[in-house]
Amino acid sequence: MPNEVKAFKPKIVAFCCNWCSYAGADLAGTNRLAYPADVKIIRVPCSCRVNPMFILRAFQRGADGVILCGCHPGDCHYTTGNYYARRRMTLLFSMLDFLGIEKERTRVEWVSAAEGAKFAATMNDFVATVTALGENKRLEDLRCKE
Amino acid sequence: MQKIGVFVCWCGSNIAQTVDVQAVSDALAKEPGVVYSTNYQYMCSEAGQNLIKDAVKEYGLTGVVICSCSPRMHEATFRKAVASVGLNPYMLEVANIREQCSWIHKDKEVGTEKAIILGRAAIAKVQLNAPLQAGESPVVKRALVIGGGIAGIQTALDIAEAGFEVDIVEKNPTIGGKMTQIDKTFPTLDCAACILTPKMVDCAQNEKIHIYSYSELKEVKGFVGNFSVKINKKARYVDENKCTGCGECTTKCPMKNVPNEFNLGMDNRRAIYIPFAQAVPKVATIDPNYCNMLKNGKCGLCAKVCGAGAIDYKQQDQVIEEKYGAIVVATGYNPIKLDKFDEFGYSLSKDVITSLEFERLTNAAGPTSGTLLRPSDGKHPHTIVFVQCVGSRDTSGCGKPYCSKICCMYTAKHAMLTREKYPDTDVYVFYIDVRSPGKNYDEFYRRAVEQYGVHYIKGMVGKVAPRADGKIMVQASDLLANEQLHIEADLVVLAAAIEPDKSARPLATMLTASMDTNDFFTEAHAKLRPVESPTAGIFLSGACQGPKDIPDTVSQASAAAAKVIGLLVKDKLTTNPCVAQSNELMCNGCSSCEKVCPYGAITYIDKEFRMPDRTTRIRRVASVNPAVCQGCGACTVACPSGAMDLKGFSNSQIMAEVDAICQMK
Amino acid sequence: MQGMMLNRAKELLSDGTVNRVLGWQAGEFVYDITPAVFETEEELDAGFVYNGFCGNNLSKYLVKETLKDGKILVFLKPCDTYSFNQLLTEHRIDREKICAIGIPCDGKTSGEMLKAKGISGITGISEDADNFVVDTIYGQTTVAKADALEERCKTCKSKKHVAYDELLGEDGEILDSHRFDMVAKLEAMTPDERFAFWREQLSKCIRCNACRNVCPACTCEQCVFDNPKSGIAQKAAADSFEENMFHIIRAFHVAGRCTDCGECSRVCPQNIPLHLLNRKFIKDINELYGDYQAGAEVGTRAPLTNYTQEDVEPSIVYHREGK
Amino acid sequence: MNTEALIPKVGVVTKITQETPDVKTFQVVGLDGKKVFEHKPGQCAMLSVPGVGEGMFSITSSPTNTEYMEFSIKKCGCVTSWLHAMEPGQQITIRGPYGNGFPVDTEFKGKDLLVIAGGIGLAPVRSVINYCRDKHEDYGSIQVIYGSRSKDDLVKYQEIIEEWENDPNMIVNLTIDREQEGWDGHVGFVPNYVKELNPDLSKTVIMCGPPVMIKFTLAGLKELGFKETQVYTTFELRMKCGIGKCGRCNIGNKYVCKDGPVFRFDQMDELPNEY
Amino acid sequence: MLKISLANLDALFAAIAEKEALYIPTDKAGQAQYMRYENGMKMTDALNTVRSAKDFFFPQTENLVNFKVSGKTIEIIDPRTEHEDFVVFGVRACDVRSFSILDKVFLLSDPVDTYYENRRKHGTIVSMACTRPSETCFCGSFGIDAANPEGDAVCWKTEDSLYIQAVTEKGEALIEKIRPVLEETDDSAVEAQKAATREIMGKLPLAKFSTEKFGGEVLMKVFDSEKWASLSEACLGCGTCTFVCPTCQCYDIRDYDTGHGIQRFRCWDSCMYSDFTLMAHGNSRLTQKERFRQRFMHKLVYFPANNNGEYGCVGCGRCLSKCPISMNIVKVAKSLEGDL
Repeated sequence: MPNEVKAFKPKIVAFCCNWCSYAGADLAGTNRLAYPADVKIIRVPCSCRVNPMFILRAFQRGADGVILCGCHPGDCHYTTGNYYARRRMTLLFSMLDFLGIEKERTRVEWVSAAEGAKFAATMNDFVATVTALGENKRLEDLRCKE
Repeated sequence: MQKIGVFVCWCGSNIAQTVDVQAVSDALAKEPGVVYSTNYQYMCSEAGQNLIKDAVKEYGLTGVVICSCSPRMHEATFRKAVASVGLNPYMLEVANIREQCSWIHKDKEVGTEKAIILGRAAIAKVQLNAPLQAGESPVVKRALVIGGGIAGIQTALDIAEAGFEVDIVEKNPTIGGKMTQIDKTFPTLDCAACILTPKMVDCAQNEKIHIYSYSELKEVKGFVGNFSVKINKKARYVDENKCTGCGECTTKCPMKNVPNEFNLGMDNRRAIYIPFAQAVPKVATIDPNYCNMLKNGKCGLCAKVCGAGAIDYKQQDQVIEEKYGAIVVATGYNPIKLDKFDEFGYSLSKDVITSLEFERLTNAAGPTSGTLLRPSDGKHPHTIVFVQCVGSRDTSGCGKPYCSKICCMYTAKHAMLTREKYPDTDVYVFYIDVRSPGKNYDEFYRRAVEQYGVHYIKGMVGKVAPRADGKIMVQASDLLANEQLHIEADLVVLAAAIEPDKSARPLATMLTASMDTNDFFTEAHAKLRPVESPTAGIFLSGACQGPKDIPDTVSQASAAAAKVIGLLVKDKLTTNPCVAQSNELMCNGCSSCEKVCPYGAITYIDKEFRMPDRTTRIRRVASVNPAVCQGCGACTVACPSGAMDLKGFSNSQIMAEVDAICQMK
Repeated sequence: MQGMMLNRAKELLSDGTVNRVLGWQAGEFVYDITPAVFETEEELDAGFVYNGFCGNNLSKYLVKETLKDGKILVFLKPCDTYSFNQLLTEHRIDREKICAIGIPCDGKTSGEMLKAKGISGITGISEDADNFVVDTIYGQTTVAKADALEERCKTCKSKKHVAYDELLGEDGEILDSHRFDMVAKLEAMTPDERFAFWREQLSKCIRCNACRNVCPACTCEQCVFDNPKSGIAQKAAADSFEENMFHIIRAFHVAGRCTDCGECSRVCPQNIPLHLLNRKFIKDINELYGDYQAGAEVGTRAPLTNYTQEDVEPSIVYHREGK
Repeated sequence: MNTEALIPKVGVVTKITQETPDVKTFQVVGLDGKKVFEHKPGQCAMLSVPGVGEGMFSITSSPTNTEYMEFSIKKCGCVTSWLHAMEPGQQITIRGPYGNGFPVDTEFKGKDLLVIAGGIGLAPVRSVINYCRDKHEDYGSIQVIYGSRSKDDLVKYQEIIEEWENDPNMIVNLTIDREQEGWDGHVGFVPNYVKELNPDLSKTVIMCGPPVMIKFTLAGLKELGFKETQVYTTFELRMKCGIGKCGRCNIGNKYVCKDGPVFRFDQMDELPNEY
Repeated sequence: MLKISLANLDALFAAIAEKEALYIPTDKAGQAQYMRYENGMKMTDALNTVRSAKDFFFPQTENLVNFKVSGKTIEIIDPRTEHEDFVVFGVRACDVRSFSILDKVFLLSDPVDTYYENRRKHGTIVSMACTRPSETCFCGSFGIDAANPEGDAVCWKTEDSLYIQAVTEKGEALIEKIRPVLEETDDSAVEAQKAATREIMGKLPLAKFSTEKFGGEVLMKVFDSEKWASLSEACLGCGTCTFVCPTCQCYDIRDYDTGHGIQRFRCWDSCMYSDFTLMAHGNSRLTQKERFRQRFMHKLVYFPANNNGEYGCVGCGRCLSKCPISMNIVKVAKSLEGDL
């Protein structure tokens, strides 16, 4: 395919809490619910473990979208972790938006261990959204591009 | 730089079908630090595990990456395997290439590429792994139960039964709690005292149980397995060891007009009193607010009549220090105050009473010796109106937003008992919904309606107005008949909402246990850990966790006891090694981490530091108790200086994974 | 005011209440004031000054000063008192070693502000109630104070002191300052416009760290950006990403703790309106979690170390058009 | 001088010897198998692990070694940890040589030398010792007083006992800080041992070791009657960019990278005590 | 002497920009900064740019060398390409002098810094005489004539015209290229302006300021002064002074892993930073006092000691206006000179 432009494949980093969302992702796998391979999951103990630094780091290193999944509010394995994560991410995303960075590149979704289908659907939707946005150019580190 | 071995599992065909396992192990062999890389049909099988063990030994591996199914499946298996050949189990990471790769992708090229990236991320993480040791902390084989109601009693008895020492701290002069005030219990209608008092006696007689009555908690320090508690034993001015409970003093005391809290102020007791006949411990207590001797130094009659010489006006509060391995909170509930509910006329008429007062009016040990008489004139009431949900399910802000759960059933009980004893009495019950789930509960309620002819009316009472002639006008709407009702009642009984005891909140602060906005203690998990607080070593028993009836309370009390026994039976606790750690050199002592810790695992210490210019400086720094920390990581993000990090999921490890995933290759 | 302050400082020094005075020292040109610690009355007489150019927030110096022996007198303008409380909340300063005197402030300006008005060659400045009269080698110019004030003073949030041991002059009120107007204006732009705005501003950053080092909320023993082990340490913004990263993370680390004292923007040699990042967080916090003013009281729980079960979801960011 | 001062060359680590629990000696050659550059005793080279960083190390081998360069490196930071984790055959980068080196061809000529070293401080002076041994006709006797925490912490122990101690031109005095099984030599700290040995005042002293050792040994030497003009030391740990431009290495107006790292103590008298 | 009317300045810029990359000081994002010239860009009226012109030769970050690592092997790649010729227009006398100070470090002291040399070789400096110096100016203290700056070519801006004159061969070559847009004139207007500027310079508050008491001969005396403690007391340890300074040239070398190779880059560093001297042996300047002292010792004592009495300062006044706490070389020198 000489002249065909290579289709844009976004890089998506998904932080999943160990107790709900990672298990939800496992369930999606067990049920063979497909979502694009562009999504790579990083296991964290709780959504509250995710430091804004990690999200920026992902964008720096070439991610086109970052999604954080945790237990539903009220169901946190550690009782309150996702409440803090919720505030932190709300403010961080709002700040990124304030700086003119596409807010659709970041997302928080609560996925329980039973919601394999929701996990797959969320990832499909997120990949579609980010694909539509195209390459992340506003929060990239040019040195990391080849 | 680690020496890393990579082991790619085929999982039969589960992985191998959509991931080219050979390509994965070949690609990962080229990663920095990888000295051995292979693939095998079933890594989790004994042969697979041996393959790993042999490689660890042969290549002197310092890190292992398994590309296989979810770590939730076999991480523990593999960790155990590498530990058996001397590698620290936390030097192993699992790349999930089954659930999160081969099972969801159909294209082998795509699956293989992703598997390689996931493998790289795991390798990048292992590079930064450090050997972790699960810590150990000793367990003090003694439990503390806070609150001596039926919940506390049951928990204490069960723990003692298992052979462990238990102390009960009860703020009142006797244990027994609310249940002592109740007449009969639904749905079986057996007498509360008959089933409770033997348990109270059991407590008193059980040599493993020590009761600190008339005592409160003053300070709690320490953590699971090793709490140090200070208990303030209030002066009761009677030597417990000498008092025989004969009651002579309580009949001679000249201060006769002290409202009797046991009967909810509906009759009086003396300044020296024993709350009720079956009190445990059965010893007298002097009420310092009323005792003339304590207030003015005049009288001393009780000392004179006491044959045992137990009266001691000089007695002081006594602070007892004790160590415990586990603490059970069983602080119970109280009906809410009804002063905000003037529409029900509670403060306007003596004949508008709460359900608990109704219990006392029907109890043989109550102010009327069990005959149902109107408090105002002592006459038999002929029309009684029961009002449900007073202050429950109330979002107006005056009451409580939740359902108090027990009111439907006890109101049915009251209505039924009234009709049974006084068939000439008309009984109306106004309700929003009747909630009667539970074994034999709905049958019980239906009996009240069907057999005993209680008038159940779906509707809210709008106004309760006492009339000069002693009647009480109840205005209400019947929602089903869609009509306004005006009932001339002789007695109105309000099913007041229940709320956690006021002592709960300061107690929660002391215990660093979390509470919800209604001051009920929060459980560690609403479904799976209902009798544990998120704070390790703190357990919940009874209504302090949420409204409960007696059967529920007792089952939860026993459940909490089982959890406590499970803890106390251990000699040592193994702690989760993936816990937060504060780098004292960088810590600012700002308290951000402490505020977000759900477990109270972070404390502050003043520590002396040598400064670069060779001076010393004392700084406040955070210190994490690894026995208490559960490793959620909330603190690591709250910490602006990055002093707080989480072992096993450190900032650098997670960023290395991010880098590996995003890396262009 | 300067006279009153000087007298009070001397009294407290001579009666032994304090052994040092933290204040401002006159410089070469009226406007170049330096924070200074005075130990004797002579030193005070020689250099102590308080005028319209004493913009420095002195509260952060207390972090190192209260490590020393003895009690220090500090003069705090209303907005400085918020920083002071916040430092107390975070246990960064020792209240016992401080005698805090609240002093009134009717807004500050700086040499830079005057120069931005085209004034150059300044040889002297005098001030009356409403104006600065500036003598220059090129002639005399009069500038209305209201016009010359630092941005943070034009949108002053409070003339009220929230902490002090004693107060000189009258206490003021909390003001309805319109301080979020510029944030709102940016919010109303399109993302592309916002991106262009911030790129233009942040690309000026030279990573001198003045914003961080002056910030009373940035009192970390070691900043993550200076710590090679943090993984995000950087010395110079080698790429536009790092410019963004530094300022986002810095603003995030002080979110809920920033009292909006505006020192970051005042000291930025490149005139980047850094306070807008902090104000964005403050505005969001106020709108999403209820009004919160860091430093208004000691011991409050910062919004990011707090939560309610009913908090909004992060997805609100997608729906808040223009916010 | 290398015209591209900041661009290194590739070096290959051909052999790694564990000297002590935390010191390894690395043999380095260029890609062509030859020495990457020539140097003088006491000069340094900048080694680096790309991605980790650069580090300045004194060249331990003598210039008379025509085959390779050697670096004895103690594990103490990022770069050194990576070096310690390496296997032979690994490539690193190398640039240099840097610094003035010891004045072996001028002031040391014909002199009796007294080399005092502590711990890893042997690394920079070993090159002088071996240089002077190889050109013994140009120098007088060499006395080495070398101490370490324990026997196991003596760097190049094999070479010392097998070669130096058997060199008729050398006197070797070893000492360790604390008694140890299997050690029948001297026990005690270097400064005291120097005083006990009471070396001849005519000797030229070369000293390298931890700052405390330097401080007390210098005082001891002065007590014995040595002049500061007789005593040399090296400050190579103060070198950063290697070329005297990055702005860190100055002690007063002297730049360690260019004017040093070898200084005679009388030169230090004129400089601020910022070292 | 050549001139062009100010109304025609665009033509001059366009003529230069056609041949070489042209940078002029312009107003951007609220302040004067050097920008690559684009059509229609106007020169700023500000006295000087906030950042000095040193960036052109010693940029804040520059990639020194790249590495490709695979397995045990390393490939070294010099990332440099031939630097394009460029013209920096409108450099003030102080900043022009700073280049000769930087030259002493990077070119005249062994080994030559080839990165700097490369840029220096390709850059042509067109300086601009000052007419309206500020109270913070004290270039005169270092023998710099703001009315008649150095540079490859010099400009004077009067009310209506810009006068330009070549000084070096490079300058002549440049003017040759743009000769068509210029017209010949006498130098009377320029001389008049020079006289006027010199008169103003004489009236500046710092006109009498001198650092002549400082130098290598008083090294220990200055170093040991007790005043450093109080002078440095309020110092925030930020790098503002060093980064706006046209002569500060300390740098750090760091590695960055891009994920597909290593970039070794050089970036500005500041002796005011607490970790500046954190090296293998520990930190040799532990307190802010020592770091603060180092900066001023370097400018006033060490640099002249090593460079025939030339100070490491050009009197541009940037640190005077930009220091967050208004502590600067003038205050330091005035405070210390009493001890000398």
